[in-house]
Amino acid sequence: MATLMVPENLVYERPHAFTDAPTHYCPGCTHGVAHRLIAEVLEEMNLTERTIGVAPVGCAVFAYNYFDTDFVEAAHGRAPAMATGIKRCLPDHIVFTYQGDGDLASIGMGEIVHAAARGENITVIFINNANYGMTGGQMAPTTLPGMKTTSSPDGRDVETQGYPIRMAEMLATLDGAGYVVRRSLHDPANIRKAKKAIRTAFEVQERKLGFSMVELLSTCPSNWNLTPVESLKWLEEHMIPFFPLGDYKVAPAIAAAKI
Amino acid sequence: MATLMVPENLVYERPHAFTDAPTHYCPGCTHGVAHRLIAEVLEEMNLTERTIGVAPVGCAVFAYNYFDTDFVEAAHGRAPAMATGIKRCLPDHIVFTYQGDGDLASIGMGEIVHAAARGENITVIFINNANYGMTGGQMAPTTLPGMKTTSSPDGRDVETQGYPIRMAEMLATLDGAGYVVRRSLHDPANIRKAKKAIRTAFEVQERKLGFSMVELLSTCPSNWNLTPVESLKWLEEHMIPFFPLGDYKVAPAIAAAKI
Amino acid sequence: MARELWEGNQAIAEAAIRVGLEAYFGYPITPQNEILEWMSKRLPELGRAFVQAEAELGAINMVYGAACTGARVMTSSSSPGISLMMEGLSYIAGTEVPMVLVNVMRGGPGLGNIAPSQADYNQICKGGGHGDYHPIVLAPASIQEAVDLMPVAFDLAEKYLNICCLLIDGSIGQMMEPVELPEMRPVVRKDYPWAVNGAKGRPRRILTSIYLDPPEEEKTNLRLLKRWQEAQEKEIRYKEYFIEDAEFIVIGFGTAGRVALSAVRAARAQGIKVGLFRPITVAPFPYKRVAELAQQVSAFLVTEMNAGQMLEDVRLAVNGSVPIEFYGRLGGVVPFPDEILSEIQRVAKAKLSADADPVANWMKRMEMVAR
Amino acid sequence: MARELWEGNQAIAEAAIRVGLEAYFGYPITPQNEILEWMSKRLPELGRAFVQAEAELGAINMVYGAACTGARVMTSSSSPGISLMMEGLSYIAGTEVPMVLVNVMRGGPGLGNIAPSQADYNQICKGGGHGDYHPIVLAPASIQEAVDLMPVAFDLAEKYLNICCLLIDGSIGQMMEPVELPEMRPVVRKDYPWAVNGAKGRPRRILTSIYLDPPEEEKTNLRLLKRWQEAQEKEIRYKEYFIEDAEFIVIGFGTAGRVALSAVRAARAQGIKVGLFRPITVAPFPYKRVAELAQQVSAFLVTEMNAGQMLEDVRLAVNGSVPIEFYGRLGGVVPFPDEILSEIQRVAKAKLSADADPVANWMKRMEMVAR
Amino acid sequence: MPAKGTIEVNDLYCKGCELCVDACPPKVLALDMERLTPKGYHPAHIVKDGCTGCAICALVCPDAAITVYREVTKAAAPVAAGG
Amino acid sequence: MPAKGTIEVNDLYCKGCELCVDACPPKVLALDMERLTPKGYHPAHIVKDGCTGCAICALVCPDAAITVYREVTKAAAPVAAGG
Amino acid sequence: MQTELILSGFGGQGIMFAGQVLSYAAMDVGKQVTWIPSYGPEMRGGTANCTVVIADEEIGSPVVKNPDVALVMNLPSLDKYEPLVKPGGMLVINESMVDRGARRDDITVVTVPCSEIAEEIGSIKMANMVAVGALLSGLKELTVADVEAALNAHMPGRHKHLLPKNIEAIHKGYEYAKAHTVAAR
Amino acid sequence: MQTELILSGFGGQGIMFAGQVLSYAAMDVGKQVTWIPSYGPEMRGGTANCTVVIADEEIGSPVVKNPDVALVMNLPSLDKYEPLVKPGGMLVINESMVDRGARRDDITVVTVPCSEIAEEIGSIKMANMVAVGALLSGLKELTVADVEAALNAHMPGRHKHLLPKNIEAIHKGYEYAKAHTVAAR
Ligand SMILES: Cc1ncc(C[n+]2csc(CCOP(=O)(O)OP(=O)(O)O)c2C)c(N)n1
Ligand SMILES: Cc1ncc(C[n+]2csc(CCOP(=O)(O)OP(=O)(O)O)c2C)c(N)n1
Ligand code: SF4
Ligand code: SF4
Ligand code: SF4
Ligand code: SF4
Repeated sequence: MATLMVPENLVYERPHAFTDAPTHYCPGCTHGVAHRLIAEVLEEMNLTERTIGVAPVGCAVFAYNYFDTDFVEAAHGRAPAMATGIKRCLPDHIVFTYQGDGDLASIGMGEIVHAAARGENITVIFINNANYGMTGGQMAPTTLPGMKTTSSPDGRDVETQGYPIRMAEMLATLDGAGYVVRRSLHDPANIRKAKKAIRTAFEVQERKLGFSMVELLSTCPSNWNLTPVESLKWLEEHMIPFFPLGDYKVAPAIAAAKI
Repeated sequence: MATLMVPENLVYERPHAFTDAPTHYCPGCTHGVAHRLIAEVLEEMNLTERTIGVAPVGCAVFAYNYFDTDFVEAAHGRAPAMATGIKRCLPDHIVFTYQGDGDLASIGMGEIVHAAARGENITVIFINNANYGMTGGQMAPTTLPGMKTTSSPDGRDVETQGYPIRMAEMLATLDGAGYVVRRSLHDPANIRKAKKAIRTAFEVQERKLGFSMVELLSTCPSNWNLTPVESLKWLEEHMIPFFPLGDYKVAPAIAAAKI
Repeated sequence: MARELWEGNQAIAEAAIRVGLEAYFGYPITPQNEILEWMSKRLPELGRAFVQAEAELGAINMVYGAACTGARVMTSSSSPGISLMMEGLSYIAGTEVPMVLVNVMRGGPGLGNIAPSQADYNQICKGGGHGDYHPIVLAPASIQEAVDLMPVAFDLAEKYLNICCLLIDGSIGQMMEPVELPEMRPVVRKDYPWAVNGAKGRPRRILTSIYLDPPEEEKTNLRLLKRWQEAQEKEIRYKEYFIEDAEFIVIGFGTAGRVALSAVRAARAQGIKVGLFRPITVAPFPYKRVAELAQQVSAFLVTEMNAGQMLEDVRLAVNGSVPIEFYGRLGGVVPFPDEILSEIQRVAKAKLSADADPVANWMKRMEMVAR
Repeated sequence: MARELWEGNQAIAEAAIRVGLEAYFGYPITPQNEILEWMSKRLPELGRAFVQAEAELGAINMVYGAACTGARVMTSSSSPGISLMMEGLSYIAGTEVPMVLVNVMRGGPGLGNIAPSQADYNQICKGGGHGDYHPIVLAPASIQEAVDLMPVAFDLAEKYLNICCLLIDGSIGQMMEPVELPEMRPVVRKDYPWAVNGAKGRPRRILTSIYLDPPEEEKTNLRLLKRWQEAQEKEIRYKEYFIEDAEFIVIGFGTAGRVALSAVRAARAQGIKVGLFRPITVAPFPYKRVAELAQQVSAFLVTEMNAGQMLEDVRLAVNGSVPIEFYGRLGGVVPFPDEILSEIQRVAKAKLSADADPVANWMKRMEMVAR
Repeated sequence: MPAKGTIEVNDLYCKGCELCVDACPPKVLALDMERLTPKGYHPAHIVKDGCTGCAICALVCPDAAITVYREVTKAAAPVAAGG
Repeated sequence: MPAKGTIEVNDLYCKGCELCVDACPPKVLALDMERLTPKGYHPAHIVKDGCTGCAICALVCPDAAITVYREVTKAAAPVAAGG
Repeated sequence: MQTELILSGFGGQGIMFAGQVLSYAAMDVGKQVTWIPSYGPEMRGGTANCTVVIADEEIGSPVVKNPDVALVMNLPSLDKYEPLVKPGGMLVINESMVDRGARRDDITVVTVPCSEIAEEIGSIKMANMVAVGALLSGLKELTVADVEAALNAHMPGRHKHLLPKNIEAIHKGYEYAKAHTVAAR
Repeated sequence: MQTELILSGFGGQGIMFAGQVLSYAAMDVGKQVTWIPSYGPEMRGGTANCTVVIADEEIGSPVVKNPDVALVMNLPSLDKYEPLVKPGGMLVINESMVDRGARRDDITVVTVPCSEIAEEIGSIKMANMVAVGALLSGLKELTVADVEAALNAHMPGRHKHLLPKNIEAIHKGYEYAKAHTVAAR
């Protein structure tokens, strides 16, 4: 075999846009897949030297350790505001936020809606794993009806705890939103589609076409109490029906740009 | 004439759900019309003794002086959260918020979206007058593109200041929202429709059918620098095309209830 | 009731429930998630109100609304989440409605870490929100004390129409100790003369924090101040150890205070005549008692898990009459008893001046430790 | 440059622009709307960044982001809006990036009113956000002073990698005075060794306030404290009037200080040997200088538009050596010079004790005024 | 033949905004330039015959300053109440 | 005839989550129960012939632990890169 | 030396601008000056007033309880400020809006029909400038010429066309006042 | 009288539970006790340890630098805590996970193959209880009987079926330790 392992046969290697640091994510958590796709896109588009990432408060709080780009750590939910401040001072740089569903859809609702309404020229990678991972699996705005979490121990009761929020659909209603889509990380085909969407989102920003967001359905094996493989199945069977994959907003200018 | 002025000929009088206090609103401001419609509905539905109003921060900050019901004054934008706290402790009482567009759509975005997503059984009266009245006519999330305000002195530039937000349309995407409509206060026919909608919204709450919001297009003669009469025309000609009137969410249960 | 082994956060939540908590509104944050999680299980099964708010901002304003109805209500959070409540707390204080707040402090500033800290003392005691107001702040040092203070907190909040804060840290929140919990009491919604609950058979009521006319606002401020003065006279709580024959005294609250107890015992074992003063109400602060003690002793050693925040209250109380030394650990570091012991030994020997700056001297020593 | 008649808020905004402000993020609130409105006109026409944020919470976090790029950035608000910034301010302090904050204080707590007040002193000077950090706080008493302090504020923020706050009230914000503004300077984006602006030709940079390992967080806290000590030694500013032969001294900052000046002049005209000490840096507070003055005089009279917040700093400085009296107005009431004059006359005659509680005595007098 | 009606404008509330004047179908209303209300406004009043008591003025009045009378059966009343 | 490939799993990153094992089309991967990584996980490795170098394992690996080689023209490479 | 003026009237009577005109003039003659507005608790309409302090040295309080000069444009203002003027001070009353005379005789009182005079000039809006002229008749610190110069120097371009009328109004007010001043006993 | 114990190992080795069992027992025999966890900076996996303080009077610090007793379930824990045990104190080592012996001879050392013994009983999960038994062999404050009683009294119903195995493990650990204790010199 060893003879195979020669440069000219190389078809895939760890992205150079990554640092050498191993992630702190739980085994099989697809946060890691999302990270890898972003790193691949940054590398392919040659953006590492002028990209500034904004890490959330959530399991991805240490995202800044893994990408070989400048990074800042935002307050919980405020990444879009922080990204706005950066982008307005560095208009020709690429600024992206990476946020979980508690961060973006719960405490950060005001900031994300207004960043989208302003057509803020930033890219948002939104990880929807249906719960609060870092703090121990509490209910998130994306937690499915009836789903048990540490703060909905008898299953989310929509009567008293409300209904899940479909962020992509909601933000798509805003004129300022340029590119808003939902993808999933549960199998190879969808991972490829997810990467395409991430690439498009960064292209949109590069061409100053406005606010772009890719919502990614992601797993949380640790808090779902499932194995990584079971988690992918659960995501496919339970999350996708409630959070349909698709393009919710592709502004004419973007469609025209044929990215 | 005087002979006409006898009780049996009375066809309209100041609602009893009002206190005697004259309002502090500018002459011709339709905040007053909205107040009057709410008072008429509370009186007709006999709710004054078990209603708690939540006043916003905005020109309606003193709303509590005008309604003959219990009232609280919320922090800027937090009326839906405060109403939630009240409703959860007094589930059989009627709780409504009265909010301007800066209060509800700007600083209060997180609270209103989540109150709607929770299907919080409260009624929201949302006054959209396309600017911040109380603080002197600054730009609001509802300020029209190109519209001059004291914080968009050269007219709202959508490139840097973003696009207006259509709250009714956006909240209608939430499963928790029961009844979400937009009406206008610019002429007698529309004022009648507005009142019907307000009545429906309170009926929805009374029957515990979930979150209800009536968005009302309203005038701000003082900051628009128009006469009250001109203001009504401006509203009709400029606001309605951008903020179409209509029913954006009427949950099946509500339609069924034939309110 | 029998003693049971309880985790601090859960014991505090259960104690609140048993003394009549009607509604809880909160948002997850380490190290106090167990409070919210306990509430999410217990309150619904008891038919009481639990809402996981969209954020601390929402939570405190839900509490505000609930408090206006006269319901027993509380929220809990940790440092960053508490900072988000400052506007709401100022409104609640200005509206003169009662509520209980639990702050399980963690290392800061900023996102910091989730380790035990005491660096939010000034925030809650001196002025986190805008305007002149003073929450009542209780600083228990053990789970049993926290549990016993829970009914006290509600009673004080309701008596003084004020915020009452239980100020603890992650170590008290997450450790376990044997605890005796109060009996389950029935919930009674008091019909306060100020509560908004429907203007039926009475004139309507308004609860607000606006007083557009400054003289009216001034009257309100004075009303708040008078209540505060009354609390200062009537509600002071503290615990003293080995005070009678003490030649100097260690002062620390909460966890720093209980760590100091171990050190003081060890020092006593070595024949050092040192005492311990542990304030339980840190606001109002026991100024009078500390001033009295200043007459008896030759010096104070203040120890905190912050850079000397309560220290200023001790200095105000001592008012220059005797020297004060300081030892603090920062950013989530909990001191070991032996660190405080060596400070005690140092103070026992050192020649001290009442004009020296305790913080500056401590900083010099910290640098020598050069960590 | 020629003197022009400027409104305070507009003068402050224009001064910031002329000394190189690159970005402003804010949200409307009375009595400081004129700052935001001025920025909304001027910054776009100069090709600089202006964003009316969705709220103060958004504004401070936009500032946070902008500050991380090394841009000169500021925001402004008034009391309730400032309370909403507390979490963000703690993050900014913990991340060690520079920014300028303007608080045009109004009457509180809660929604209160829009009249001039000084009741947010503790909030910004003692601890509004969580954790141990100390913003630098400048309290000008006139528009010219505010304008002259604007470049100082940016320089201090950048020198100490800290928040620098201009603490004024609605009367300074909305009055007009003849002012000389600085010349328009070109904008220069400094390439700070910490700024995130793209990892081109250099190792990547990270700006964060997390230090999960408590000892690391402790080091950070100590680093902040060291800078704070340096600022305490180097940056103290104050203004003294009639000090040389003063037998006692009035201390007041900002508007209360300038109102006191009229009273002190009137008292001097009556032959009363009184001086005025007006701190300009209220944080760091001029403890040393006040302690020196305590050696010269027989008493101090502290006057504030709050319930005695700076008073505690004066007490810490005086440390019991001479009596301190207090006179405050609350909730948006601005004292007239004659009120302070009669206090001066009272203090000139009264027999005072250094152990008396200045606030308690003042409250008694306020009640006699029985408004 | 049109119904006969009249209105009463309460000086305590009227702010002279003219919305009723503009809305009145038979155009029988105008501001009274002779009088000032306690708050210093010229209040609306009827200037000629023809008021039908349709209550449109009351419907548009932001200050609930108008009381409307009409010499007919109450049947038509609800119109005014807008219900 | 299928392309010939192989993979290299980096012990520094592999957490033994088994996603690659599950995703591998020819099912040639398994966790190595004999070995522990420095972080204490059983890493994935090739257990039988048949690896086509399709890079599916690398595509699903959350920890970018896999390097893939393939004895064919680079043409097919982009597939792996997902572009 | 310090002189304190309070100008008061309804919102819309141009009181704020009148105060600013005096402030500009004071600044231009090299004095220290502060202008500070205060609006009634009613956010709109209601009474408005401003305080102007003119001095040679650093000005302390911009607000004063007992002004040297009070200009009152309506009755509520007269009722409020007449009692507050310093003994020996001056009170300027806009006769057009006030149906009673002054009650104090220990202050100089100038009663001027500002609105009527303004209408003569052809613009009721000039009543405030007439009042300024009347006020100048008793003000040592500033001359009519100073104020004229200030108007010239600082009136925004788009209003320059109003300059002549403003100046005429000031003169008319000044002359009328000289002829109708009742000095303090 | 106060005794301080530190129990340390990998997350998942049942260290926290072991500490709690001792705490329950101490509580039931009427002592004061504190149990406090501390997790490594790594939020998950990594080493976990807890400190148990057993005393007759109000307990001060729940954390200690130099424990009387240390139970180490893996090598990193041994390296970290062996040097910290008080002279004359006791160190319990889980031989199964540690490839070196103790280096100090001024403390009592008990080396127990917890995992192997647990597997004999038929459940590797019982290694922590074996360790508890071993620890009890040198602890004056608590007897095996005390701990048995505590398990009986406090083990949640759904786990009651594990009771016999737990108790067996404790006994096995205790006996093995009695036979393999190297007393301090
Ligand atoms: C103001 C504030 N509130 C709460 C927290 C605690 N907290 C940290 S992460 C988090 C939620 C994380 O969930 P999510 O955003 O869904 O990301 P995930 O961990 O699932 O990837 C919370 C509530 C905080 N750090 N700051
Ligand atoms: C936290 C906070 N920020 C800002 C303000 C200032 N403020 C008062 S009302 C208002 C907006 C009012 O506009 P809107 O909600 O549209 O109501 P309107 O006055 O137009 O009826 C603002 C920004 C405040 N009081 N509190
Ligand atoms: S907790 Fe969940 S989301 Fe967080 S790293 Fe683990 S698996 Fe991923
Ligand atoms: S400012 Fe505008 S919204 Fe406010 S009362 Fe006046 S007209 Fe109405
Ligand atoms: S609409 Fe009402 S307020 Fe307006 S003029 Fe007519 S009566 Fe008066
Ligand atoms: S997917 Fe990656 S981390 Fe998971 S087992 Fe395979 S190589 Fe290891």
